[in-house]
Amino acid sequence: PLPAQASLSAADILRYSRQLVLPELGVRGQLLLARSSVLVVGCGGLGCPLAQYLAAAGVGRLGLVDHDVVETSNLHRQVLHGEARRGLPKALSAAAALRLLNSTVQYVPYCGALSPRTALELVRQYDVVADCSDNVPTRYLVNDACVLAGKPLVSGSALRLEGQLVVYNYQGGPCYRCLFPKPPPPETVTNCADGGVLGVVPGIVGCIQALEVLKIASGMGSSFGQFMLMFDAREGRFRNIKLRPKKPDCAVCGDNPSVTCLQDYEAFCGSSATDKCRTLHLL
Amino acid sequence: PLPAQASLSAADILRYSRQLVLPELGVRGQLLLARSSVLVVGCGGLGCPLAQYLAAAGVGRLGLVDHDVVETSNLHRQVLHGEARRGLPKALSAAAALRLLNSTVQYVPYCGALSPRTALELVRQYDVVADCSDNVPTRYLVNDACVLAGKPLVSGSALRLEGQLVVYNYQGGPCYRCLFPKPPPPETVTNCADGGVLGVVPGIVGCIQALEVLKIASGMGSSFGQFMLMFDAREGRFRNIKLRPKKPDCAVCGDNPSVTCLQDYEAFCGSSATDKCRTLHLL
Amino acid sequence: MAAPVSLQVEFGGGAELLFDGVKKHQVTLPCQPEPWDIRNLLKWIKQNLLKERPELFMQGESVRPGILVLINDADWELMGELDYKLQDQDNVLFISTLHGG
Amino acid sequence: MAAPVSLQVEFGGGAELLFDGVKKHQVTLPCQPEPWDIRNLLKWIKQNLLKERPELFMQGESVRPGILVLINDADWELMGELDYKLQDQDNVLFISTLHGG
Ligand SMILES: [Zn+2]
Ligand SMILES: [Zn+2]
Repeated sequence: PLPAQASLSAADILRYSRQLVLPELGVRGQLLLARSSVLVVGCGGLGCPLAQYLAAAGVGRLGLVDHDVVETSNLHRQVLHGEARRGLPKALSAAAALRLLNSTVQYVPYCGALSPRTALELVRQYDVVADCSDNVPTRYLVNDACVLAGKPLVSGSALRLEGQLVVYNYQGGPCYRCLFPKPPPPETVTNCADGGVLGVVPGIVGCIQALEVLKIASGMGSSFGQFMLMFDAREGRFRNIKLRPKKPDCAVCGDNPSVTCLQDYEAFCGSSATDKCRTLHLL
Repeated sequence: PLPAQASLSAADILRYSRQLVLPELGVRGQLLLARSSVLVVGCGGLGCPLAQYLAAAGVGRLGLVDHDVVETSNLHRQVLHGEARRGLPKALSAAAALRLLNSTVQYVPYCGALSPRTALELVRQYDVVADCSDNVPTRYLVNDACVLAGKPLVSGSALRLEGQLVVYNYQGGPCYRCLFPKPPPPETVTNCADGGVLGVVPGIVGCIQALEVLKIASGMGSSFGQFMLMFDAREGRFRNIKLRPKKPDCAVCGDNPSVTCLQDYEAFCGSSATDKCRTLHLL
Repeated sequence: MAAPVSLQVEFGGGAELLFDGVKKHQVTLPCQPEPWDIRNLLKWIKQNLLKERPELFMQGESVRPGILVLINDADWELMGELDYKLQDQDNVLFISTLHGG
Repeated sequence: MAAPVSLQVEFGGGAELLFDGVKKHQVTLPCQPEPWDIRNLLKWIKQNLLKERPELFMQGESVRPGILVLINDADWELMGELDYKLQDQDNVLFISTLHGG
């Protein structure tokens, strides 16, 4: 965490007054938020609303990772970027937008894909990680880095009219690999470009991710350490699914892990983390 | 509704491509969105995320009502406004922010409180109304105007760590008065200034309101015409509550309505729609 | 004699603040000659759970305006309101409606 | 002989696209000598519901990686996985995990 402040400034008290009166947060929780740093992996449909509400709430430092640039087809769901920012790296565009909302937060943009070479050192610098990525190799990479660094991972995903959320590696609960020891066959994976997504669906999931990050960072604790939230936008229905506990034979968080450093996740998954056309053609 | 377009422009097809591929929406649904107009009553914690996702999705016209100006204590949850817009009317600030995101939508800011003198004529100009207000008199006023004008009302509310959402006056379902024939005693009503609110809670509710507006405007239909969504942020739990049907003896939507024109809602509720200190001192 | 009835009684939307901030209460209603209904439950709550300012929760023999009563996640109007006969293991939720935004 | 078993079988996260886009199926499994378990249910689904490309849903006698099986809203790992004995009125949900963002 960042250095502790002894107290809130008068400006902070004014800005956060509506949440300071909550007994569940209070000055104590706000000071914890101000000390905490959150790494946002992906500044797209999930990362935009997530970063927006974390910045507004007064998290101390936000790391913003994205390798992509803003495109017109992003704007229906990636609400931090604007028409004038097309062509800019998303991490820079997001940081610029967030600075207008709350200039007292530190923003650290990383323009590039999270890679196995750098992910562990990066994750070690943050207290909580939010997986807002859009592909399978990155999800395994972020998971393994969080397990190796001992950080909680608030993971969201959305496609078409559905969303899912789990908090991994939190308070003795399972990690992503405990649930998914083997990656899905690449031909079964659909991305937002192919499958489509109604923009407000990642909006809803990203906001709920922000809520869980705030609950973890402020000491309230998350309810999703061994539960998955499933959301069906068509039906307007949310379900809380009880998940398995941490698995003793998990390759990365188990008792005898075989994964002790980060690997080649694109090879493991048979797909690319950065291409628009995701399946690796291996022949 | 606005005049129908025969087809989408090439720019629209590019911008909305990720949602056009959804069979539930498609070009037909997008053209319906482009024809539809939505009145957003309140540009605060609920109205900001709602307007953001409606603008991004390509609604034709957004009316933005708010009588207030941007203050520092709003910024922890009212994410469309920024530090530099403090002191500006919220309706203008919201319109300016939304224009940067999607300049192809028409924005109509109304700087002033919704009043019984003007509300009915205003509501008649829109297809769907979103109640993002923060006080009881406005909630009855918006409801009665929607019933008299025959418009569906997507109503959200949030306080502390909880949120609620209902769609009123929709497809033969109940109106707000069917559920709440009598206003609550003023001394039992808590506002966000007194009770506090975690900013992302109205963020989540406002996004779900946007989803229901989009489902109604695009012809998918809402699931909340006779259901209330209740959200407990602390527990991370959503509940869908089955509500009563429309009541034949409802004062405004019943078989023999006593309310046939808009009234004095501040007197009816014993509280003010615009004061910071809400209870009317009648003596 | 009706058998004792076990209920989960919940408060939300701020109504829990009248009950020491506790949202979920496991309640066992004692045996009594007639079956338990919501009318009797409200009397029982007033005597046994409600610590102060009953006028912020009740009005006459019913709940005050602005509180919704939900029986097993359904509006009590669908179930007979005050006359609903409570069943063992029912969930009764009293929720104060929110107006903030 | 085990009695017939009625289930609600649901598909989500895109898995429903292999079943004509239908998310909810009311299923009645016929009487058979041994009790119905998830292993047998998967065989029955493959023969009776799955229209095409079974490799996108199954791998061997189980589901393919990336599909979670949930029995009455709990992870099937908590319930015995393939060996779980189905009860009448169980809800079985097959959900494809999402990766979009
Ligand atoms: Zn693990
Ligand atoms: Zn009515």
